[in-house]
Amino acid sequence: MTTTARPQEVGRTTVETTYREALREAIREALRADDRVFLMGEDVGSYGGCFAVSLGLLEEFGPERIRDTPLSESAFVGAGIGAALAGLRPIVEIMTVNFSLLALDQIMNNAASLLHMSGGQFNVPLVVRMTTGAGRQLAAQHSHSLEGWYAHIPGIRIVAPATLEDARGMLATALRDPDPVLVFEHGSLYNMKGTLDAAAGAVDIDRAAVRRPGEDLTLITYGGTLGKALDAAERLAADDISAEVIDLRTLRPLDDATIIGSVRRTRRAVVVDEGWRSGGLSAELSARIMEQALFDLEAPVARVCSAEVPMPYPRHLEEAALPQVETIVRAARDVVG
Amino acid sequence: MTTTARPQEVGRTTVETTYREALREAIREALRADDRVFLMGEDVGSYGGCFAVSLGLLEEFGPERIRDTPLSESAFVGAGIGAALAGLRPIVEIMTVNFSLLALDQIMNNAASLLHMSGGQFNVPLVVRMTTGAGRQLAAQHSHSLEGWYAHIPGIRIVAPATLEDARGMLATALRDPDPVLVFEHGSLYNMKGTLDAAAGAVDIDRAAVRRPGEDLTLITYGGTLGKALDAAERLAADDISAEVIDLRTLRPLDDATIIGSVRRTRRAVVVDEGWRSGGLSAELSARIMEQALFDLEAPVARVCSAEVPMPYPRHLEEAALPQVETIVRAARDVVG
Amino acid sequence: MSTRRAQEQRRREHLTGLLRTMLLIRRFEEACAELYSAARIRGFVHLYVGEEAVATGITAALGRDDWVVSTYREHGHALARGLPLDAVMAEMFGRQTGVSRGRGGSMHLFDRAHGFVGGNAVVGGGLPLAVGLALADRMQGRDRVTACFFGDGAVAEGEFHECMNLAALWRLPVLFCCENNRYAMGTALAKEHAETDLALRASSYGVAAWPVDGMDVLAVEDAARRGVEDVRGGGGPVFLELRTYRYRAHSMYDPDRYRDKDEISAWKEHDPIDALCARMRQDALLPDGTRERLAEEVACLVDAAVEVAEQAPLEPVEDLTRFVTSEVEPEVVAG
Amino acid sequence: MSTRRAQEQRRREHLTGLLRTMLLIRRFEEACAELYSAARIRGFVHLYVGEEAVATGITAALGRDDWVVSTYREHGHALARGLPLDAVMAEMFGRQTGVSRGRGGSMHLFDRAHGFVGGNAVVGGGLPLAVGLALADRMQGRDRVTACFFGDGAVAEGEFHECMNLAALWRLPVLFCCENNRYAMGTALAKEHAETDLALRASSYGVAAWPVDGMDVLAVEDAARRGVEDVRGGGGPVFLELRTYRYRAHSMYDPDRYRDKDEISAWKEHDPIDALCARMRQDALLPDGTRERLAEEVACLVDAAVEVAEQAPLEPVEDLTRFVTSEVEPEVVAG
Ligand SMILES: Cc1ncc(C[n+]2csc(CCOP(=O)(O)OP(=O)(O)O)c2C)c(N)n1
Ligand SMILES: Cc1ncc(C[n+]2csc(CCOP(=O)(O)OP(=O)(O)O)c2C)c(N)n1
Ligand SMILES: [Mg+2]
Ligand SMILES: [Mg+2]
Repeated sequence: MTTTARPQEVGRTTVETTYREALREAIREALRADDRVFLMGEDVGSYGGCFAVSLGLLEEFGPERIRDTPLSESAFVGAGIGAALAGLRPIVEIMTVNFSLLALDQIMNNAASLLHMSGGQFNVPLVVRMTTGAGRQLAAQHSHSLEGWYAHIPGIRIVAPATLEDARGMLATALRDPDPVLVFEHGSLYNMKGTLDAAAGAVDIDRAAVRRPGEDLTLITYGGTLGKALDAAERLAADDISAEVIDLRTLRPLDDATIIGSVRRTRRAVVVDEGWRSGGLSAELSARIMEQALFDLEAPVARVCSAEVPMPYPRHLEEAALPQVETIVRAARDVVG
Repeated sequence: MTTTARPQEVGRTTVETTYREALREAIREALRADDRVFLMGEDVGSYGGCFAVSLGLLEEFGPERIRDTPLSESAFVGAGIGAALAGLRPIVEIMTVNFSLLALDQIMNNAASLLHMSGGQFNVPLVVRMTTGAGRQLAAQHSHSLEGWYAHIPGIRIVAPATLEDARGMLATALRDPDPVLVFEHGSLYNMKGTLDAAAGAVDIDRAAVRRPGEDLTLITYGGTLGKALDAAERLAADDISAEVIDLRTLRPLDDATIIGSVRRTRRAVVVDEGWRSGGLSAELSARIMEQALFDLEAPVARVCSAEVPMPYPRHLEEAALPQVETIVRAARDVVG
Repeated sequence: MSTRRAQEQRRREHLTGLLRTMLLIRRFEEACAELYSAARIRGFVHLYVGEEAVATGITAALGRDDWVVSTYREHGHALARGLPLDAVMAEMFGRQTGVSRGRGGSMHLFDRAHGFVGGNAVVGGGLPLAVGLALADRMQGRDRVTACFFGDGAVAEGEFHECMNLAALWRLPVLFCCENNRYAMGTALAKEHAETDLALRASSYGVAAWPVDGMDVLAVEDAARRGVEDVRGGGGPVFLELRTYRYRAHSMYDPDRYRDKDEISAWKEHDPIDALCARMRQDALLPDGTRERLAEEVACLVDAAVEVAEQAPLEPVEDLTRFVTSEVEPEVVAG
Repeated sequence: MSTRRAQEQRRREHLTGLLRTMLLIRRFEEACAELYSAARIRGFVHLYVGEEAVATGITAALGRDDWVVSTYREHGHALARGLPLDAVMAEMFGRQTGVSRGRGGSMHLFDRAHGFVGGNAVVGGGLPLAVGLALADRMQGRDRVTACFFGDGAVAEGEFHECMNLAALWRLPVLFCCENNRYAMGTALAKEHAETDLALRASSYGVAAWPVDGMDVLAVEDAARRGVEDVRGGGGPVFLELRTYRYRAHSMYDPDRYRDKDEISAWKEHDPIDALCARMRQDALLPDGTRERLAEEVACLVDAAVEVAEQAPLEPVEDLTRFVTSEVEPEVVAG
């Protein structure tokens, strides 16, 4: 279990903040601490970041280190790889995961492969941030949740901050990683408010976190659906169903120990993820649980994912397409039987 | 069970051919039958196709219908989409799956999404062919097996011919599909020799095929690893283990009926796929079997996949990275216990 | 004499039509801004206010069968192309009566009957479609033109390069309509491009290319007619750099911090609607009150469209996964 | 007088060095062809025979600390850059002693000690890396140059466009070395590009660009020196179109059906090695027998390299998944 899950100790000073501000503080801290670090992407500078994450950083760090790029995803992601090879610590922002497909060749064939192809000579200490997820009626081309799909690629680490602590702390750890790290920020979390330890800083990015302990089943999720899973657990508690909620935090590599350990205890699991169902991350989790805990299971591992459809614009259809508290509760009740 | 699995009936005339020639015949037949059909891609013309599949077609059909393109994967795949929208039936060849990443935005955000985004007005009758797979010492950037990964995308059909019948027959059916079909040809199969019904033609692309019936376990695979699975079944038969071998043929949508039906009978399954293990197609199959047949299983569904490494060049390392007859046999013995 | 009057009459009708189209677009966009602020429509909404002359002038030069490929800033293109106002507005509300059955929303307007192929929200993503549509027309011997709209920012994307080369190499009937409004979101032209003369850049592919005053609807229409004539005549693609400006923020989501207000007001001095009116008055083609009458007329239509849209039905939830694959049966091909 | 002799002496040594490098590359490539035909090396192997003057002339103008970004046709670049012959040959055999521990093979030669950043086998894929390397040098105030090799075919890829614009926009120290050998696999230049004057195309980004006789090593070296000087001096990127020709098929896999033999022999008339020898003889800088002596010398070295390589160890199978992630510990950064 990770430090980010620790209970607030009494007497500690905390600050009111948002997910967006926590991300910004993390970037600011990294820029101040290490002059090899710079932020590069479309509209990170004078616009302030398409979701205002980097607002104000241009004024503090100037256009060299808060570097606006033209619309050229493949070139500036690849340039981030090259700059990392040459000793810098780039943070490349791709506005949203939907556009990252244009840079996928650079991510898979260079960032993830250079170390191996070169026999260990060229590691790529690159961090790529992007917004992911649906839920804001942005329709088919702006609503993908592909982080679980990216987790198929060897040679990169995938993290998905779901809490203020992780929004604040994952970047520093990612920047210390000698290899590429992709950070997926869910678009519906930017305005999430809460309190954060005033001294909050780097967090581990190796372990999943148990966000709520429980006995009767394990809800496994991450990122944008953690809140829904916790709400579902609350609802289930009302019917005396005790659900443990695991926040994966890092989608590659997966923390089998925490996941399997929990399911061995609860003997039931529901995986919740906002990606399309077939071939999504939930399938991998289901397969691992089958391989490592089949005979502990009282019921099949259930998957609550998005409908396999390019996301429609209207709210009622989008809500029907996405995992919801109700659908999680229903799936949990079914596996508990 | 599909027609391609039918036993050779006596008295039927057959021809000696190869996987490559069967693919070529299918393209030739389509070009002759329907003048809306054309082939477009890098070096499909004067070079004869990078793996000689289209050799000779330029001479027969001319440069308009056997259309060489510049190195512009995104543009010519997107142009295929546009041509399909305007009433043609393009066959777009991407030399190999490794380069298809450059066209992924067009595939996911246009080919797979236009029908839905337009409320049903614009379907995309496009066929995209590409070579996939490892095994020829082509190293990290030329050895991907991403067909299972592509199967995550709603709105496209994924097929993988593993036999001469399917190499000969899948294209015609794909061309009749009103929606995009991606055809993955495994690079190690092009020289596969065999006999083919002289009258061989269109085959169904909805159902998986049982390539070898058996009782004790089900080996589920497709494409380049079908041969290895059949060899493994042969080896297992020697120890009185009767393995049923299923060729998925179509990776999206999956034919659950055939897969689950078999596993319900055999109560044991090993999924073999050349993609990276985590988040690959095997995980989806494992998850579906868990969901639909958990209580019929005598053992966890096993996965035999590629090692999670950018493919190394040396033969001994590549062989160690890929599924092999031995590893399939070992996995099968383990699940049979 | 009477022929001269007839001509004048035709000219008046034509210019009045252009004016009405621009007024309709502007009113539609203003309504969208209000509706968005009132949270009655959602998603990303990109307005076209200030750029009306471009869509209006280009589409005026197109024929019924021609194709139009557009972007996420396409309300103006759609209305100028003649897509039914009620169906376009219904799309903003995500209603079944919308041009895309409400599944697309503001960024994904489609209409096969008008050859309107979207509504593409990945910058540059529409260009390959345009090349393919044109390729099909060329291969099938149709003399259609494909008009493809995209912005100055799209010119930096690799797809622009690949598509310019392909269209020029194969001499395809594409009219590339680059809406240079000087910004890609918050990024000014000079921070997007090493060479900011976009017509010059386009001509390096061996494509006829020239800049056009995108605030003057008559200049746009004239350039478009010449371009369409070349393209349809088999002369290969033509690239028009339409110099224009968006008065409003990039999207309803954009706080617009990156430009100073003087720049915006300076451009408003060249408002395309005012400019056309001035021109028409000069030529005595705009009787007093006409502009006001037309403005009122389109305002009523837009208000009515809003009302109809809000009453219109939604797609049933059970139909969520419709249109992922086609409902028609696979066709049976001879042979 | 004696200074003149000293100069002449230096010149002789320099030209002899260039000649030796070209002979080494050619011999290495011929050996690879034999080894591939004998199935002693595998994978895709792309030979450089005929293009030796390009790698030799460009690298002659680079400094020790400069970066080189290359393609899958990079044996010549690697050898000219000074990567150890034995280690390059061992890579062909997939041995642990290879420059990339044998994991890369022919298409993926890497050597950090020589600033040789691969060995990129996705056409155009190396260009963004070059832009990034140059960006890092610029931001860190180093006066390094990044030489980036790519072919005429790569110019059609979107990444070329994005990278030319980015490098020009940010005035980055990149020397773009376009090896125009007139074919992309089997596709002739005129079928790849609407505008076949590639230097002209490059200049449309506001980049200094000119064509160079890629069969004349002295012309290449001279152009490279001028280019490197501009680039290092902060003048922004330079693009050299190096007009050359490959004598052999695209890869050992290619039956070479798409060009006629006369074209090949016509180009062989301008063989870069013969041309340099003629020039040296003319200037009395090539004593009789020198070429033969050098040819024999490099042949012995290549044969020796083959022998060593075949004896060299393979990576242990247990190490299959090494180098997927780094073995070093995450660094601890102050603060
Ligand atoms: C590939 C891609 N990258 C980024 C975005 C986000 N985005 C949407 S519009 C836009 C600016 C486009 O500018 P321009 O092409 O000039 O068109 P304009 O909005 O000015 O009409 C950006 C960056 C996107 N939709 N697609
Ligand atoms: C993106 C991509 N598409 C296709 C290929 C297959 N391919 C390898 S080399 C080549 C031709 C490249 O031609 P050019 O850039 O002129 O370099 P040359 O081989 O002539 O040196 C092609 C099509 C590839 N490796 N990468
Ligand atoms: Mg713009
Ligand atoms: Mg070439």
